[in-house]
Order: sequence, then structure tokens, then C-alpha cells
Amino acid sequence: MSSGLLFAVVGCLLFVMGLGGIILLDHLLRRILAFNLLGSGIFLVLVGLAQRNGRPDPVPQAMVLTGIVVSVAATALALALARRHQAAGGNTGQTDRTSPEERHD
Amino acid sequence: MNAALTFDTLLALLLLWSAWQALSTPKLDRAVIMFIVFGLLLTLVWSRLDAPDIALAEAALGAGLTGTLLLDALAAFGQTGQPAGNTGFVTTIKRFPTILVLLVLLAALLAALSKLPLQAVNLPAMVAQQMPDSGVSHPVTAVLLNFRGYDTLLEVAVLMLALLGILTVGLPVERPLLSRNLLVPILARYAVPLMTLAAIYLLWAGSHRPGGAFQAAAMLAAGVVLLNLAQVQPRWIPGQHWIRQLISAGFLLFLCIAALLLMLNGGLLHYPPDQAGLLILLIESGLTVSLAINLAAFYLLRSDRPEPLPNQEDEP
Amino acid sequence: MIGSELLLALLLLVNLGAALVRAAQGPTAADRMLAALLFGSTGVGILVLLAVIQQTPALIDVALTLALLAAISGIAFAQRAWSQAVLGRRRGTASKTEDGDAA
Amino acid sequence: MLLDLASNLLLLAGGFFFCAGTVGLLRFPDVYTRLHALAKADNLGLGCLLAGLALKADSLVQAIKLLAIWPLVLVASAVVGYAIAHRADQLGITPWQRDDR
Repeated sequence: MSSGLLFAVVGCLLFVMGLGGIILLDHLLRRILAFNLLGSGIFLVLVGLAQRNGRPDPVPQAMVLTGIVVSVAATALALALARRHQAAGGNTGQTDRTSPEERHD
Repeated sequence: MNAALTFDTLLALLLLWSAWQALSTPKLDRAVIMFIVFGLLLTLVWSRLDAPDIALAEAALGAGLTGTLLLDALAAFGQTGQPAGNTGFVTTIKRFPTILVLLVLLAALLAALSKLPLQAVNLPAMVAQQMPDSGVSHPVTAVLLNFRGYDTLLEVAVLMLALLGILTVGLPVERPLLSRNLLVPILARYAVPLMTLAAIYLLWAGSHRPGGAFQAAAMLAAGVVLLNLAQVQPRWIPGQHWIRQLISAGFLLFLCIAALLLMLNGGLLHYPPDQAGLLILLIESGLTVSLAINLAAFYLLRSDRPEPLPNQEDEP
Repeated sequence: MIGSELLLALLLLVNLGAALVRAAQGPTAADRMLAALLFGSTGVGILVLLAVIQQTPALIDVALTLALLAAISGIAFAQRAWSQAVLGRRRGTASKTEDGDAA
Repeated sequence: MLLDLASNLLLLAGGFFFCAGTVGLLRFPDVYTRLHALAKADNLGLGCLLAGLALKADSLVQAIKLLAIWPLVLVASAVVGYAIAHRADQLGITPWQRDDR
């Protein structure tokens, strides 16, 4: 088993974990983290799968390099949106729906 | 079992562990820190996968920018209290169908992975064949700026769009420093010139070995963030025009060269082979500055208005 | 020769893993931040060893980058993120009562 | 050869100090002492490791680059260690004392 294939499998696992996180988690910041994990999983699959035979492949590497910078931009935008949402008094979904009074403890 | 495989397996396990921690821990601060750890472990993974370009970008962005952005957001979210654990038995039952679907998806993905043909097209050989025409001698840079130059052009546009989006929804409010000490400014004064030097080195290295505009820009942006943490560089407010001009300058330079080539050669970003090296260097230098400012703006561009809901403040 | 360096890299990775798991348990947020700071020393060590093992000198550049930048998230944590609100506990009792999540 | 022997000894010493740092991190009782394990033992280990690899380096440039990493890491970890300890002190986390136990 080459390291490329191993990390492609890890990438699949990360993708599913990230997807599950986006669906199942409540807090917006956690969802942003999950989104990033999902993205990293895809990057690993892209590069790992292309390098199963052990030879480096510049094309997916260049694509992933682009992808990483774009995902930072997406993260920054998502964080700004989430903070705006919170500042506007929105529920970031982080609780305790049973006892909203305790949010200000 | 040989040592290389053991190394990879252990690294993979640590990576999955940190990802799981980032998702499942009930505490927000721990989740963010574990995510930073995940990014740093990923740097090691890229190194193992013979992708030093990506490792450089991941190290510079993960340690420098994403980490600080997330920690800053954590400080803003932390004040509304800790999230509930949400791991009760009832929620587990409710979530069971979703988890089942996810597991089926995972099985399908892994099955698909094992059935893929080893190699439909031989991309590395094709890249190697075209290398003499690319004007540079490092294949990743050749792909980024010559063979797939329009991808890079659009990527810069995406970064600008993200910043426009942030400006549109309203900038986050700057939070005051919780603590300050004398050593950090001293570190910043010595480290930032070194980081600038490192960025120039990475930019120069990009044409013949791993490195290039993105990595250099990430390094420069990290330098600006460090200056801000040391209170040498104050936050940027939205009205400052030089920031917007510099950010758009790199993109416009790229666009102008693309349009010029379209008129001269009849192909978008089809460089003539003998000038390709020079044009790529020109584009990369412009990109480095504007990308760096764009990335730094994600952290430094802060609203000058006070917090809309001051009653949520409970800082000491 | 390469074999012995690979074994050393493996040893460092085992160290990194053990320290990460320990640091992640807390009890304070700063203890967890130590996990990220570990990469400034152990991570850099692994990277330079990988540079020699895989004969990719570019990984030394990665190690240099990490060495330069490892400080930033730690400083951001100490100066911006680590507050009582994040800590969620009263002054003075933090080191005793923080530990609540073994999960 | 003598150079190879010295290099291998330094690498071994590096591995040992890294292990010592980990043991410190696992066993020390509070933030301050754990910071100290990280900043001292691990950085000494890194220094030995870098010196050992620099002795084996192919070119002079590579050796210099390897050795340049160490002061950077030392300065960075000193500042971070100070920043975190300073903040921990501000937040009122009391240093561990033997009598506590």
C-alpha cells in the first residue's frame, strides 16, 4: 500500500466526517471547521489518488494549491457571516434549546 | 511492516484523531485548537506525499492566517457561553439515520476508490513534455501560471470576491487585546524583516523549485498579522483606498497581460515560449503583493463601528 | 543510513503523538495550545528528517516556514483568544475545575 | 569516519532529548512546568538534530539553512512561552507547589 493510496482513504474518511459535521453539528463555528475538514479530505483524495504509484504528479498539486487558498477565503467569508449573524442577535445554534435564559451566565 | 508504512499509518491515525476531536469535543476552544493541530499535521502529510508546494502553503496559511482568524472568531463567540455537549441518548437515536447514510456513503466511496483504473492519462509525462515551452523549470509553477493560467486568474478573482462579500455583510468588530507584553513587539521587529526576506526567496524559488506567489503571499500576510498582534500595525478601516487599489492591482495586471496575449496570439494566456519566463515572473510579483494584502485584509480589515449589541460584553 | 533516519523520524512522530494526546486533555486551554506549539520543535524536526529521507531539500524550506510562523498562533491565542469567557470558570480555580471533557 | 560518528551521536542525543521533553510534558503538573519542558528539552533536541543533519548535508548552503532554523525556533518558542505564561498568570492560575499534593 503506497502512501498515496493510504492518504486517499484517509481523505475519504475526512470527507465523510466533515459532511457529517456540517449536517449534525449545531454551532456555526463548528460547521465552518467541519467544512474545512471536508475540503481537506477532498484535497487528500485528489493528490493521494493521483500518486498511488508513488510518483509525484504536478497537476493535482497545483489544483490543490489553488484550492487551499480559495478555502481560506471561503473560511474568512463564512466567519464574517457567522459573526455578523451573531452580532445581529441571531442564534448561532450553540445551545441548549431548552433553557435559553442561561445563555448569558 | 516497514518503517515508512508505520510512519504513514501513525500519521494518518493522528490526523483522523485530531479531526475527530475538532468535531466531537464539547468545548469550542478545544475544537478550534484541535483544528489548528489538524492543519499542522496536514503539513506533515503533504510532505510525505512529495508535495512541498502544498506543504509550504499549508504551513504558512494554517499556522499564520487560518489559526489567527479562527482564534479571533473564538474570542467573539466565546462570550455567549459554552455550547452544550449534545451527546444525550435521545439525540443519538435521532441522529442514527443520518449516521447510517454517511456510513453507506463512506462504503460507496471506498468501493469506488478501489475500482478506479490506475491511470487513465499520464499527466506527469504530459507536463514534462511541455516543460521546455513553459518558461519555468518547476512543474507546479508551470501548471499554475502557464498550462492552467486561467484557473489562477479566476482564483485571484475568488479571493477578491470573498473580500467584497465580507465588506458587504459588514466587517467584524475589532476586539481589544486581552493581554500585551513587551516581548512580542521585539519579536515582530526582528521576525517580520526575516519573513519578508523569506517571502522574496520563495517567490524567486518558484520558477525552478517549490515556492511561488501563493506561498510568498501567505508568508507576507502572516508577517502583517504578527505586526498587528504586536500592536505595531493598527487595524485597517474600510475607507483606506490604497488597500483596495493594491488588491485589485495584481488581478488587473494579470487580466491586462491575458487580454494583451489574447489580442496578439489569439489565445487567453498563451504565452510565447521565449517570453513566458519573464511574463510569469511579472505576474507572480504582482500577485504576491495583492494576494498578501487580500489575505491580510481578512484578518486586519475591521469595522470602525462599535459592537451592535453591547449588552453581550462580559469581558473582565 | 536512510533507514536510521527514518527510524528517528518515526520516534519523533511517536513523541509528537503522545504529547499531542496528553496536551489535548488540558486541563486549561493553554495546555491544549501546547499541542499546536509542539509543531514548532518536534514538527520542524520531523520535517528536516523527511527532507533528508526523501531527498527533497524543499522540505527544509517548509521547516523554515514553520519555524518562523509557529509563534503566531500561540501569540494570537495568548493575546486575543484566551479569556475568562472562553475559559468559562472563575478566577483562581481554573486549573482545578477546568477538566470536564474526557471525551 | 569521525564526522559520521559525530553526526550519528548528535542525532541520537537529539532523539533522547525529544523523548525527555515528551516525558516532561506527560508528567509535569501545571501549565508553567509543561511549557518549560516543551521550550527547553525539545528545543535542545532540535538543536542536536539540526547539527547532526548539518554535518551530513550535501552542500554548505543546505547546512547553513539547517543551522539557521535553530535560532528562529529558540526565539519563537521563548516569546510564545512568555506570552502564554504571562497570560496564565494574569488569569490567576497559580503555579503548582509541592504542598498542594
